[in-house]
Amino acid sequence: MSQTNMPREFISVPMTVDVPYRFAAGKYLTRFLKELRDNGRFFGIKCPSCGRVQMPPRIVCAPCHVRNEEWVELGLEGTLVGFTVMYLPLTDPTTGKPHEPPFVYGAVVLDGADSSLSHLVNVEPDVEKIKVGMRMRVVLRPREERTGDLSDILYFEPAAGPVQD
Amino acid sequence: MTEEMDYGVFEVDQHITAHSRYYAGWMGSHFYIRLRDEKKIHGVRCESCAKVFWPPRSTCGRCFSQLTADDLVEIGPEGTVETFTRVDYEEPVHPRRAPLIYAVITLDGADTGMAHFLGEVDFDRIEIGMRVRPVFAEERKGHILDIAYFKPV
Amino acid sequence: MSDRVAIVSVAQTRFSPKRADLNYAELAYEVIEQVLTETGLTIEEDVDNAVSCSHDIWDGQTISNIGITDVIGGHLRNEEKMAMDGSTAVYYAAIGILSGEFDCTLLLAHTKMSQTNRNIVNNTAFDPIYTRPLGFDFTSAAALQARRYMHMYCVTPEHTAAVAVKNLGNAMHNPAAHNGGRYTVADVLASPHVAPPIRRLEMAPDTDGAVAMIMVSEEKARRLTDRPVWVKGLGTCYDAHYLGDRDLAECLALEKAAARAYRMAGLTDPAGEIDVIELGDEFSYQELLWLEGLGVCERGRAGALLESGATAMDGRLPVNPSGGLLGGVPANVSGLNRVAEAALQIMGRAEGHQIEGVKTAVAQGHTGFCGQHHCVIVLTRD
Amino acid sequence: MKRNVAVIGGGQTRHAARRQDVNQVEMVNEAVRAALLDARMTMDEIDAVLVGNMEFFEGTHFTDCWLVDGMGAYGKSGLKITTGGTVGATITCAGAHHVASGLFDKVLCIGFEKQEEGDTGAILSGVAHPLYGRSMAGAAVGYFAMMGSSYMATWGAREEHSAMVAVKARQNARKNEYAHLKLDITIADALNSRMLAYPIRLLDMCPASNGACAMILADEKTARDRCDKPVWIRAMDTAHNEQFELDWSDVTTKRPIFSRVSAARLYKKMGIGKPAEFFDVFEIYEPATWAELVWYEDLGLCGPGEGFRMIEAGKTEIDGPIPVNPSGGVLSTNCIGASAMLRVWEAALQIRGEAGDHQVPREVRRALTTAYGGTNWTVLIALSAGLDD
Repeated sequence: MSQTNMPREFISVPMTVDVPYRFAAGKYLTRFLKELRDNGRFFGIKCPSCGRVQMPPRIVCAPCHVRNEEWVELGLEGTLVGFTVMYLPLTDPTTGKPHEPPFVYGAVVLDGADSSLSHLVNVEPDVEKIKVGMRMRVVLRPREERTGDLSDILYFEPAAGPVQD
Repeated sequence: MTEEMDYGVFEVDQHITAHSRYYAGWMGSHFYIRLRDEKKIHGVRCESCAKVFWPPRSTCGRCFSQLTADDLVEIGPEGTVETFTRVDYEEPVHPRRAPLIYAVITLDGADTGMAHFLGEVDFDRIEIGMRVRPVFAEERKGHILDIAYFKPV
Repeated sequence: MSDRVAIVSVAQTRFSPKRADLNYAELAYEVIEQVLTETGLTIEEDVDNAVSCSHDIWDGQTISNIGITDVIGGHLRNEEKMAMDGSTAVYYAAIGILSGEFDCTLLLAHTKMSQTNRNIVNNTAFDPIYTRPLGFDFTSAAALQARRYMHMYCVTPEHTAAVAVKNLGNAMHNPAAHNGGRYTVADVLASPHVAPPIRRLEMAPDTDGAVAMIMVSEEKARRLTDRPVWVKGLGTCYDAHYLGDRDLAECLALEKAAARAYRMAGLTDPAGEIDVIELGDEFSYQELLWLEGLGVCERGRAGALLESGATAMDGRLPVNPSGGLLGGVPANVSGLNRVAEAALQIMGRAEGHQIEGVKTAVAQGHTGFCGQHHCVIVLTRD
Repeated sequence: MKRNVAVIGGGQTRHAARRQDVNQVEMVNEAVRAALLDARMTMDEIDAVLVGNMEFFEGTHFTDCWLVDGMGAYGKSGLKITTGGTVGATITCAGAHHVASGLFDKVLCIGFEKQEEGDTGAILSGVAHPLYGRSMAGAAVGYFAMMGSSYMATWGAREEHSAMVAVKARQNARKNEYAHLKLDITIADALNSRMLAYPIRLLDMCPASNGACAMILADEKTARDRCDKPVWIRAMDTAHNEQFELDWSDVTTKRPIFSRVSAARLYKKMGIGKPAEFFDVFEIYEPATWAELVWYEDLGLCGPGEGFRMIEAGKTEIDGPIPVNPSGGVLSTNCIGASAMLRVWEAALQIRGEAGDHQVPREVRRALTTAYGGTNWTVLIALSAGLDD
């Protein structure tokens, strides 16, 4: 490209694309989110073929490609299976509010489930003090603050019990 | 299996909001600088197609020729209405309140049209072939709305 | 390896203005389960490819085929999303089978128009530098095309209104459609302008729904059914982007896409050889313009063809016996639905709106505003 | 495939964080012109144009319809597919299918991303399910951080090992004139870079790049007539993964993993027993350093838990026995929609012996490429210099 093609400045057009949605949770997530919001309970769904208890509940067990139908209530405690200490602010895109770093973000498998749930973990952000296999419990917001979203969970916190393998 | 219970429907309102910035490119920047600073409208001539295109572009879509800043030619400012419509509904993506009168206008000297607004005109008196000229915005910033609208000549 | 590709099963949800009870994966599974049950095929044993069709911005999810990976059988398998109209998904799935790489492809298109605002969504399809800031949407753009076309080819408001009368009437006989109704030309012309010359009854309504289809190689088709629907010809073509870049009364891309599809199918006299057409009438004028682009009449003669009754359910060349998009079919799903309806006509299973003796059917779909990309599919039976 | 398919030309832009001199149409056009020049072909000769990018990353719907002039697609057959980060490889497969079908002889494939124009943070958080996880949507970094901590805890690797990957990528990039991050860094630099999410540091992650890649695929007759060094597409395999169960971050998982399943299928199709010996070079899609080590293992280049020993021993350096990402990889250049196609194009350049300063210093006849995107999705493509290879 010859130099004469270059203009003396590059013009740009700023634009905010703002698209509104009204999402339907659907049959499976509606029950899950309403039980969480109204009763503080967690439910998984069991595959009739492989027996895997999936959370969140969903219509099909993907590896088996069969319809899930059996609801299973899960524990409010579970086991930490992975974690990180976040040093980046994590902004909740649905509210625009950031979680101030550093904080611990971890994946917990609730008792009775085969799936993990990733959320904040309320422990000191020190990798030496956190162990995969630690027992965790869910801490929920008070009923009146819950909306039917994973943000109804405030965080996980350590629970009594030996570290699991 | 657990008892079936009617949980009804659950709907949640959310937005996806993305802040973008689109670069006009080197050819488009020439166009916008001249529009902003000189109130002049340019198209680009493709020699091999013998056509003048608006908006100016650096590749001719028809023959794939590479075009340069030397191929820019001033077009208009007057032009001819090729088609038009009006919308009375409001949408957040509209730059101004309805009703909006849209038209495709082929500027004199160009072979392709510009989609833009018509203003200062009674909708019922607009017709295809009507001659129009641009009304430039007072404050121009290198944006398509540096042309406020076109009005009948 | 296969030289021919067949459609062996199709399923559609009952289309509806709003399905608040289901998310899009659940909506999709309704139809996926139907085509698998009907054919007895399984993901594990039979299906070796999946092509979906929807759009992130419609679904409200980035990489939105994540949301249907489970239900379409994409786990640890091949799945790709056609980011265009659903007709192009058929085109691409057929090419995959013709390549010898795949034997059995599950297709899906889904969209819940009710969950967002079509004008905001469609505004983002206009180039951001010259056109989008003006606030265009597909209705205002279509109105520019409608007026130009009507002006250049002497098409009257009565012609476009008669398209709506025909298709809304046909939709009454289609159990999947939700927008059918008995109207007169006067009723249509009395409905309010949305963007003149387009009136309220002349545009496709917001609709939620999904369509699934199974396409297979010739060998597999022979084992599955004695009434396969053959994909005999296919063609696509891109047109220019900007509204002013082309005379909106013309439809070069459709003419080229149709020529490609007809050449492959060996169709030399489309008007004489095609028994039924399902096309993308997002707006009533499009049925006339696209018919001309499909070459079943001369330019400017589609209005007269319609007036002659030829395109009616009992005419010599029925067009959109399903009621078309005016009858209520979601965006994006529209093209897969056109092909599905054309296939049902050939299978003899177009419940309530079957045309007798269909041997050759043509489906057309388009992407973008004013037909920026067209896809034409020719279907036949043995 | 019913017909053999070859890459007969390709090209890429110079990738960068800022490309304010071009719009998206012009940026894509640079890669298309480079590909045509490389193939000594004119746009008139192209039968179909296929394009992919991260859908809506730049906030534009039906991007293909806008880019039509730059792509040269006006009046031509074509389509746009999206499959997240894997899309550049998906488009390559789509091109191969087009040619193999017998309906098209010369197909132009394009992948691109102009990340600076869109809102990467907002659009990436949209990957999470809107009602399950979006409010908690961590950046991709959180996922790869868990992978890193799982890898270290399980196999005894240390942060130094990921730093070695970070250094290899950026040092290789310095030899690649088109790469974005050409950094003359040391292991100490990597270990001292800003912590993002333990153990992922700034230099463990890919950048946000602007750029495009284009390739021309052709049938055997055209390839032999028109191209001195056609590079043959020998096998392709795609594996997506379910929406919610993302086991790649847990190196101890017993469940089948997309990467291993896909590699096993591809090797079976080709009858390959020892991939590390069979292939002469690898171009893999590593969005984070730890993923490169896991790829070594999942591709069977070494045993489980031995990936970090490979980098420690320098086996995957440009001049090592198993060169991986001589181009600098995704850690050095990530224009997402182009990234997976760049793997294929870089592998093709290696086979042609035309990779320039980052050419592997030995004969390259066979190459394997990977892609990564979505919720653990991949596309593997095997390439060779001859049909007998």
